[in-house]
Amino acid sequence: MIVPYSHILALAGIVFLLGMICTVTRRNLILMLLGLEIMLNAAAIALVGASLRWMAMDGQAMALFIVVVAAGEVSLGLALIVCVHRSTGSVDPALENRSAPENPSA
Amino acid sequence: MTTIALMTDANLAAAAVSCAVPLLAFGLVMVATRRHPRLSAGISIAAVSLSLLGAVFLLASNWHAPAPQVWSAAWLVSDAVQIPLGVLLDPVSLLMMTVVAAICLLVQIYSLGYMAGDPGFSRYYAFMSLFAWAMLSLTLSSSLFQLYVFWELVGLASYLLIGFWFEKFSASQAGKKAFVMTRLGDVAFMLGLFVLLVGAGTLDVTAVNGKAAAQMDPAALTLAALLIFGGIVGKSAQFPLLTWLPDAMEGPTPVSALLHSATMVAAGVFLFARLFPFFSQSPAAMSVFLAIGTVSMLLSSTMAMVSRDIKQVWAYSTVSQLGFMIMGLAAGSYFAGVFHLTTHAGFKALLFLCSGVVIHALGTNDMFEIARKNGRRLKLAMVCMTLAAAALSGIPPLSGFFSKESILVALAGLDNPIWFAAGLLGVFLTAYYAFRLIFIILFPRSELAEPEAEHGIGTAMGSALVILAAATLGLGFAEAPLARFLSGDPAAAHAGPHLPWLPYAGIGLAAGGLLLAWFEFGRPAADQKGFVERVPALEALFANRWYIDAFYARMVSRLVDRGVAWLCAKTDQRVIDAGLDAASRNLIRSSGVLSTLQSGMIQHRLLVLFAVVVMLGLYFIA
Amino acid sequence: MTIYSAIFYLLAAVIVATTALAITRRNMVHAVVYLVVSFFGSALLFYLLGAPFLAALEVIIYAGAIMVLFLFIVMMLRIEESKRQLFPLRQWIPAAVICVGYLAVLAAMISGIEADRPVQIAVALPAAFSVWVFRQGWLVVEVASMLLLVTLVGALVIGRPVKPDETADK
Amino acid sequence: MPTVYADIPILSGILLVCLAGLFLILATPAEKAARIKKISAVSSGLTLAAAVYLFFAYDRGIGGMQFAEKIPWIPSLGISYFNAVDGFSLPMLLLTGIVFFTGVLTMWELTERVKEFFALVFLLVLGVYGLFMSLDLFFIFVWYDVSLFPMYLLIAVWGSTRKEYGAMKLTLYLLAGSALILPALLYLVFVSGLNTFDLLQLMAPGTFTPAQQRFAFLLFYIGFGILAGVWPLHTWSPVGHVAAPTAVSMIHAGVLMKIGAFGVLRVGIFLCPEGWRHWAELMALLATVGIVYGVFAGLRQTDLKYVIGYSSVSHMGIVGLGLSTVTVDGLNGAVYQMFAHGIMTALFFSAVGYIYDKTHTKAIAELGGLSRTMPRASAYFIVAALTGVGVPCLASFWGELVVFISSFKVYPLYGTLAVAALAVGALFILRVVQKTCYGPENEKWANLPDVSPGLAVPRMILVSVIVLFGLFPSLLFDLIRTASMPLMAGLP
Repeated sequence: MIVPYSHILALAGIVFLLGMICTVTRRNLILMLLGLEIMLNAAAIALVGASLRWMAMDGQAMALFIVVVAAGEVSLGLALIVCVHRSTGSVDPALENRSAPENPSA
Repeated sequence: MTTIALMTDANLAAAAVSCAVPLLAFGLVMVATRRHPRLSAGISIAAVSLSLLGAVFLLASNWHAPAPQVWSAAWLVSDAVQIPLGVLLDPVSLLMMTVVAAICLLVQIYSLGYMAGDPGFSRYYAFMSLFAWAMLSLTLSSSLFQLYVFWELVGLASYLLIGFWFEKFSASQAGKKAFVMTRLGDVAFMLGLFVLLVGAGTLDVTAVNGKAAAQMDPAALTLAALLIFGGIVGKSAQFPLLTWLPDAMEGPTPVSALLHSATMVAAGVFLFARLFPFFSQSPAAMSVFLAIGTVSMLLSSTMAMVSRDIKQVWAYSTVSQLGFMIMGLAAGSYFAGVFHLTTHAGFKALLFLCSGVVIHALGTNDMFEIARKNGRRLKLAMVCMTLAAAALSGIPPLSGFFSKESILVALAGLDNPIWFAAGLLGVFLTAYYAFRLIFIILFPRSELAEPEAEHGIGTAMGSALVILAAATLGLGFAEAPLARFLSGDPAAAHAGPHLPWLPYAGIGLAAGGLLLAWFEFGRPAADQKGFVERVPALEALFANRWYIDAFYARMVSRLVDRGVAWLCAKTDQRVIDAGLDAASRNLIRSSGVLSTLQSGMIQHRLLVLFAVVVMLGLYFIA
Repeated sequence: MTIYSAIFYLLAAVIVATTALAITRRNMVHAVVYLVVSFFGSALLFYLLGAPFLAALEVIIYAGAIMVLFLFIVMMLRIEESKRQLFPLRQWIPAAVICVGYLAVLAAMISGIEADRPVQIAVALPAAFSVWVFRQGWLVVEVASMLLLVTLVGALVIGRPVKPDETADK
Repeated sequence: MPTVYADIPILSGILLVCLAGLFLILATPAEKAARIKKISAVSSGLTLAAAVYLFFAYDRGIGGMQFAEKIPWIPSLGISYFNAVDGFSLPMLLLTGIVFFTGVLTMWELTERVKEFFALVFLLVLGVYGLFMSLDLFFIFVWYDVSLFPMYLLIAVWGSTRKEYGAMKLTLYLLAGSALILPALLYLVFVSGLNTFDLLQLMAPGTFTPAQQRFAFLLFYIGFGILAGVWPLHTWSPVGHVAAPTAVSMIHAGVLMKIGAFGVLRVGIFLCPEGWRHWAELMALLATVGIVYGVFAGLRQTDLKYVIGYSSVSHMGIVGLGLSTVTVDGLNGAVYQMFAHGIMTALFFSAVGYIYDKTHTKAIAELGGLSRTMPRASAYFIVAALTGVGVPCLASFWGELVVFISSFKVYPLYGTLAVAALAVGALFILRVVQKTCYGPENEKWANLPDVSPGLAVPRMILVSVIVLFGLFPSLLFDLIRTASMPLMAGLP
C-alpha cells in the first residue's frame, strides 16, 4: 500500500515539465542537456511506477534502457558541446549570439 | 459530278480556265521565273490573253442566253457552314468579266513599256496576274462567301501593287492605308454576310437575289443591306472611306489605271449590281446609298477642282464617277449603273494610261510642271487624254455621254428633285475640273518652256491607248444591245420618265463647265486661277480633302494609338503583369515571414515540437 | 496513509524542489549539484517502488557518472555566468502556454486511469530481474551495447584534436 | 465512335524515333555539331513522314479513334499506355511534325551548345507528341509536364532579352497550370469510381454529375487555358516568345500553345461537356477580350517579337471563341485555326529569327528597308503577316471565318467585336511590315546576306503548307469533322 499510481504519474509529469521548461528556455546548451536528463529521469520514474502497478518487469527493463541511452546521449552531447565551444567560444543555442557564425541570419 | 461537268460543258470549262490561268501564271512567276523578266511578262500576258479569249467566248456564246447558269462544288464543308466554290454566268458577270480581262490585258501590254527596266519587273507581273485572277474569280463567284474571298484577294493585290515601290515611304503608306481602310469596310461586309446568313440561311447569289431574302425580317434585311454596302463604301472609296483612293496613285501608273477602272474600285459597284435585286428590297437602305453616292460624288469633285497633281485629279474623278454609278443604281436603274461602270472602265483606264505616258516622259505629276515642260507635244497621249476627258465630262458622242445620260434619267425619275439637281451639278463640276486640267496642259503660260526631249511612245504603250480610245468612241453606241443583254429589254436604257429636254440639259451643263474652264484656264488672257482658288478658305478646305484625312489621322493617333492601344498595353504592363509580379513578390516576402520559423535556433524547434505533442495530447483526450 | 506513502510524498517533494532549484540556477555548478540531490531522491524512490537494481544504477550512472561528467565539462569550459535574463521572454511566453496545455493533458490522464487503487509493495530482486532481462530482452541488450559502442566511437571522433589545416577549411 | 487498333504501332514509333534521336544526340560527342544536326534533321524528318502518313492513312469514312495501341501499365490504378489518333489530334500531330522538322532546320546555323540544345528540343517534342496521341489521363499529364520543363532551360540558356526572367515567368505560369490540372484529373478519376485513367471509358455519358463537370471543367479551362494564352493569363507568352531562341519560339508558339487549347478540348470538353456548356459564355467573353485586347496591345509594341506575341494572344482568342460556341462549326474552326496559327507563327518566328540573327536587333524602329537587302527573308515575313491579317487563300482565313460565323450565330455581340478586331489587326500587322520590310534601303543592313537556299527550305515548306491549306481547306475540315460531329452528336 504505497500511493495510487496516479500520484506517481503526477510526480513524473511535473518533473518532466520542469525538464521541458529547462530545455526550451535556458539559453545554454549544457543546461538544455541537463533538462533532457531530467525528462528522461521523469520517464524512468513513470515506467518504474507502472511496472509496480501492473506487477510486470517490462517497465523496469525499459527504465534500464533509458539509463543506457541517457548515458550515451550525455557523453555524445557533451562532446558536441565541447566541440561547439571550441569553435565558437560560446554555448548559446542561438546562432547569432555565437562569436563566429558560419551562416549569418537564416 | 463537277469534274464531269467541267469536261462536258464548254461554258464551265471556259470560265474555269479563264479564272485559273492567271493564278497559275502568278505561281509560276513567283516560283520559277523571277530572274527572267521578259519570260515572266510573257507568261502573265499569255495568261490574261487566254482569260480574255475565254471571256469573249463566253460572252458570245451566251449573248442570247440571258438565263443564269450556275455550277458549284464544295470548297469547305464544316457543318452548318458550307462554302461552295462555284461559277455563276449571267449577263452582269459576263460583261464585267470581259471588261476586266480586256483592261487587264491592255494594262499589262502597256506596262511592258512603262515598267521596262524596273528591278521588280517579274514581281510586278506576278502581282498583276494575282490581281487578274482575283478580279476575274470575283466576277464569276456564285456565292457571297466566295465573292468575299476574292474581294479580299483583290484588296491584297492592290495592297501589293500600290506599295510596289516600297522604298518610297508614301507608297508603302498608301498601300497600307488602302488595305486597312477597305478592311474597315470589309468588316461591315462580313458582318452583313453573317446577318444575311442568319436571316436568309443562304448566301447563294441567285437565292439571295430571289426568294430567300424576301422572307427575311425587313429590319434584318435593311441591316444586312447597309452592312454589305459598308464593304462597297470601302472598296469603291465612297464617303466616308474615300481618302485611300487618291493616295493609291503612289503605285505605278498602270496599276492606277487598273485599280481605278476595272478592278479594285469597280468591284464595289459590281457587288452592288450583283446584289441589285436584294438591295432594292430595302428602300430605306437604297435611300442611304443614294445619299452616300451623292455626297461622295460632290465632295470628290470639289477636291478635284483644286488639285495640281494630274493623277490625283483623275483619282478624285474616279470617286466621283463611282458615286455617280451608285446614285444610278440606288435610284433604281440597274442598267444605268452597270453601263456607266463599263464605259467608265474604258475612258478612265485611258486617262490614266495617257497620264502615265506624260509622267513617264516628263518625270513629274504636277500639271503646271507638265505644261512648262511642253507636255502637249506628246501628241498621241494628249489627243487620247482630251478624248477621254470629254467622255468623262459627258460630251456626245463619246461613251460617257450615253451612260451619264441614262443615270440622269434615272435620277430625274425620283420624287425628290434634289438628287437630280445634285447629278446635274456633278456633271457641271466634272466638265470643269476635267477641262481645267486639259487646258492647263494645252496652254502653258510659262515662258520657261524647256527644249522638248524626244520621247517615243513604244508600240506597246501606244497600241493600248489606241484600243482604249476606240472603245471610248464606240462603246456608247452599244447602249441598246447592252441594255437588251443585261436586262432583256432594250428600253431599259431609259427606265424613267421620258424627258426630251434631259440630254440637252446634260450637254448644256457639261458645255458650261467646259466654257468656265476655258474662261479661267484656256483663253490666252486667263490667269489660270480657278474661282475656287480665289477663296483661300475654300481652297484649303478642298485641297485638304475636307479634312477627312486629318480627321482619320487624328482618330487613329488619338483614339487608337494613344487611346485604346495605350490603355491595353499599359494594362498589360502595369495591371496584369505588374499585378502578377507583385503577387509573386508578396509571396516571396510572406515566405520570408514564415522563414523566421526556420531560424536555426534549436529551442524554437523544440518549442514547436512540444507544442505539437501537447496539441496531439489534447486532441486525443478531447 | 502508511509510512510508505509518507516516504513517497517526502521523496516527491525533495525531487520536485531540487529539480526546480536546479533549473533556475545561474551557476551551473549549483545546478548540477542540486540535480545530483534530485537523482538521489529518484534512486530512493526506485527503491521504494521495488526496483533496487535500478536504484543502484541511478546512483552509479546518473548521479555518479553523468552528473560528474557534467560537472567536469562545466569546470573545463569555464563558462562565465550569463548576465542576461534567466528566462528570455520570447521563449518563456510560448513555453508557459505549452505548460498550461501540458498540465491540462496531465490532469486528464491522471483522472482518467483507475486512480483509487494504491500500488502494492513488491520487489524485483536484481538476480531475477537480470535473468528476466536477458531472457526476454536479449536482443535489446545487444542493441543497447551496440549503441554504447557507437557512442563511444562517436565521442572519440568528435573529441579528437583538431588539426590546423582542418580549421582552415571551416 | 469506333476504336480501330493498329497492326503496326506507328504512334509509338513516332515516340521511339524521338527517343532514339534524343539518345543518339546524347551519345554523340559535343564537338561533332554537324553530325548532331544531321541526326536531328533525320529523326525529325522521320516523325514528320510518319505524321503525314497517318494524315493520309486515317480512314475518314470510319472516323473515331484509329491506330490505337493499348498496353496496361499499372492495372491496380487503371493506368495504361493508350495511344490513338482522331480528327482532333491528327492535325496537331501533323502540325507538330512540320514545326519540329522546320524548327530543327531553322537552327542549322546554331553554334552554341548544339548538343544540349537539340537534346532538349527532342525531349520537348517527345512530350508534345505524346500528349497529342495519348488517351490516358495519367499519361496526358505526364507528357504535359515532360514538354514543359525543357522549355525553361531552352529559354534561359539560349534565349535573349531578359531570358532568365522570361523563362522563369513562363515556367511558373505553366506549372501553376499543371497544378490546377492534376487535382482536376485526380478528382474526376476518383469520383468516377471506375478506377481507370482511360479517357474513353471516363467520357461515357453519365459518368459525372453536372456539378462535378462544372467544377472540373473550370479547373481544366484555367489550367490548360494558361498555356493557350487565355486573357488575362497570357502575359507569360509575349515575354516568353521574346526571350526564346528562334526554333523554340516556333515550337513554343506553334505547338505548345496549341497544347493548351487541345487540352481544353481533349480533357475538358471530352470529359465534362456539361461544364463546357455551363462555362461557354465565360469562355466566349474571355476569348473576345483576348482577341480585341491582343490587337490593341500589339499596336503599341516596339519589339518585333512582342508584336507577334500579342498577335498570338489575339489568334488564340479566336480558337477560344470557336471552342466556346459549343457547335460543330465552332470546334472545326477552332481546331483548324490551331493548325493554321501554328504554321503561321512558326513562319513568323523563323523569319524574325533570321532577321534578328543578322541584324542583332528586334526593335522595329531600327529596322527598315529589309525588302531590298534580304528580299527572301522579308517575303517570308510578309507572307506570315498576311496570313496573320487573315487574307483568304492563306491558311488561317478559313479557321477565322468559320469561327466567326459560328460565334456570330451564338454570341452576336462577341462575334461582331471579333470581326471588328480584324481591321485593327490588319492595321497593326501591316504597320510592322511597313516599318521593317519597306522603306528606303538601310545602309546599316546593306551588306547582310539573304536567306541561303539551305535555310530557305524550312521556310518554303511552311509557306507551301500555308498556301496548300489555304487553297484546299477541306483537306483538314473533312478530317476534323469526323471527330467533331460524333462528339457533338454524343452530347446529351
